[in-house]
Amino acid sequence: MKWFGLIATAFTGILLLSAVGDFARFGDPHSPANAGVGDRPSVSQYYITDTYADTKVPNIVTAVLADYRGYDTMFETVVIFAAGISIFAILRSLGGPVVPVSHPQAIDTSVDGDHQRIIIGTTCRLMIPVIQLFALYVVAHGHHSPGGGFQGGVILGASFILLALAKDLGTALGRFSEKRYLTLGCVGIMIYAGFGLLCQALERNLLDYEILHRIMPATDAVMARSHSMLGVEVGVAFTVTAIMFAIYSNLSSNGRLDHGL
Amino acid sequence: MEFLKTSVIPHFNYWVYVILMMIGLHAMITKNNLIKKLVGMTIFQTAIILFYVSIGVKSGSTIPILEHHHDDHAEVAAADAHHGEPAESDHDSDAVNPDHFANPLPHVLMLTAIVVGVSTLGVALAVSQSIFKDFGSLEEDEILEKIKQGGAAIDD
Amino acid sequence: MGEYFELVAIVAGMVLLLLIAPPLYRIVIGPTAIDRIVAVNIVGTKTAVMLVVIGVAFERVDMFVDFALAYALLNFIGSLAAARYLHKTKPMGGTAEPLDGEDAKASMNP
Amino acid sequence: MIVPFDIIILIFLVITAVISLRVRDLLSATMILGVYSFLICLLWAEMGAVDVAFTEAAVGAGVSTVFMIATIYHTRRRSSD
Amino acid sequence: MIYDIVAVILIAAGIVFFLGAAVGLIRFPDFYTRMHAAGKGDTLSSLLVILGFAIHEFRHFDGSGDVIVFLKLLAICAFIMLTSPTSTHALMDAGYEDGIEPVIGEGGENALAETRKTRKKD
Repeated sequence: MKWFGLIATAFTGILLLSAVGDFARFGDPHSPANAGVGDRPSVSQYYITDTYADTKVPNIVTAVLADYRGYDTMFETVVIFAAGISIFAILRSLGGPVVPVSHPQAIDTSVDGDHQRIIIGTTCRLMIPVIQLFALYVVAHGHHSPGGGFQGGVILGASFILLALAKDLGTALGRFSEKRYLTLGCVGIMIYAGFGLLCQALERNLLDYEILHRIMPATDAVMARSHSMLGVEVGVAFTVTAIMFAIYSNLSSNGRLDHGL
Repeated sequence: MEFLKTSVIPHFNYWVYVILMMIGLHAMITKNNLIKKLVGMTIFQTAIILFYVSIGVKSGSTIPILEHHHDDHAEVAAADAHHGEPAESDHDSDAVNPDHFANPLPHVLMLTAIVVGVSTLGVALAVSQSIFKDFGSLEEDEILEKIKQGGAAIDD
Repeated sequence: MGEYFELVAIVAGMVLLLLIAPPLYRIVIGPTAIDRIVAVNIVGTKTAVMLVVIGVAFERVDMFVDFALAYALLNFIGSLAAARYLHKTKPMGGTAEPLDGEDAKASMNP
Repeated sequence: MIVPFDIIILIFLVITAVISLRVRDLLSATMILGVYSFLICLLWAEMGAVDVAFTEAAVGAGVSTVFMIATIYHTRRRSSD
Repeated sequence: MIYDIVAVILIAAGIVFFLGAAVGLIRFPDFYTRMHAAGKGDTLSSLLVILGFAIHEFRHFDGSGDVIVFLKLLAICAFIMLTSPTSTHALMDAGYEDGIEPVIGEGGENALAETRKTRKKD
């Protein structure tokens, strides 16, 4: 197996390296991927030059992610949701002994001294609200600075993971229980798909946000796209938050949701 | 030396991507431990992302976020103008030069790939926990041996 | 003045990046897992600093400061999780094997 | 793109990738993968991909290390190779 | 101009402290002393470097949009000051619980072993 692995790796590497020589120079602004072939410009040039006029969103990545390639992003979100669901199918043991999650017996008091709990608990009590506030800022400010639904969702999920690490899993599940996070994950997908279907209900294509200015007060077609992107990002953030915490809570307790890490 | 100058130096990012990919692939094939295989998979995945992001790099470009909201504040322009020439022409909404901004398309494709990657990593880790529950080991050869001895562990 | 400070940022960034090499050396030679975790913690803090430096070099600090803030907020989750792990398992003297294990020495050197 | 940063980070990246696969202690391997994630976040920041770097920062610092440590806690810390 | 000079001095001081932390991380003999060097030097040097860049941002502090950047850099300082000692504490505690022995010179007294023995009795 060792020799086979070495040979396969070397073969793949040589194949790829021989292709590397044909690439454009690293950092070339006029390579085919950046500038297109011949007189036909690449689509990324259109994104750079026309995004602001189309959507009034300075962050091109957010605009492409949530508007031009919204269909792609919708199903990426569905993939994340499916990953969370398959964690349940693989690991969650429903037939075992039922341990009440917020019962005081479930708290692990084996090795930790009180000093550990006091210092880390105090720091986390100070930090967790700040982290959650920052996550909401990242979701909402994704139009003007790096950020958006995926990043904000991961940070929001990490704040619940931090709560579970600082106290124990029961405390975190008391605030964000299994029922709640599964509901939140579904709601996120539904928000995203709802924006798409709303456009269809107004006789446009799926996820063609321009038409939504008819039902949004005080917007024109351009600002409707901008606001719809914000709504879509909120949906993504819901799903990602829920699934990150779902994966952590199942992995850290081996599917029993009693003693965390 | 000529080879170095024509082939390696202009493409050094691509060379490192191939090296990282080989490291990851080698780990995925030859490592015995399942967690080590997952570490290799993560390295492989970042190598792919490195390839994509390297394609979108333009030398002398800035990040793909336009500076339009600065135009609202005339004070900023005045504060910036006293050092260097007033290079405000590319900030104008009519004449955005595409060469001044990095290619946003690979960033978009790879941004979702990272989050999807971490959720699939979670699924893979769940599978390895489940395997450990059934077989009591994460080493590939021990698991294969236990399967050969009789598939009692698989049935229940 | 702006260009001159950009140069300062690039030089400071180079020095900071090269000074990541000593923690990396500690990561490579170990000897125990927790030594490596300490070095990881240092590299994490320095990453937040380096992001600010890169932002100054690009002259777009307002964009880069956000995820330096994210690093400052989230950096200790990893080391906290490792500390919880070491609390909850039985003492092993820093290695993956019990100290009287036969190849405890072998696990120290990769 | 800042070329000197690029070269230094790429060298460190290859070193950490090799070391994380060489150590036999899986806890160490996971933490070294954390360093790998930090370095690759820096790499993307200096290549101008700020959104990708932000995602990697949130994922690498907050989530993926914790997932792997949780798995090691429920399985075994020692690896045979 | 004066802001830039102050900023450069702060950044250089931060790099010097980080150099000290790096040397300590390599040269010290056991985990506890390495942690001692690393925890303190790392936190201080990060604070100084970020403070230097914050003061550089301070130069156009005339009510424009850069106030928020200055405040965010100060927030990074505050959070590093909060989280870095906490993680240092957690790791030090974990190392103690994990049973790592300090390196003691000849004729020295291993106080840690004594406390461990009395703890075990309790």
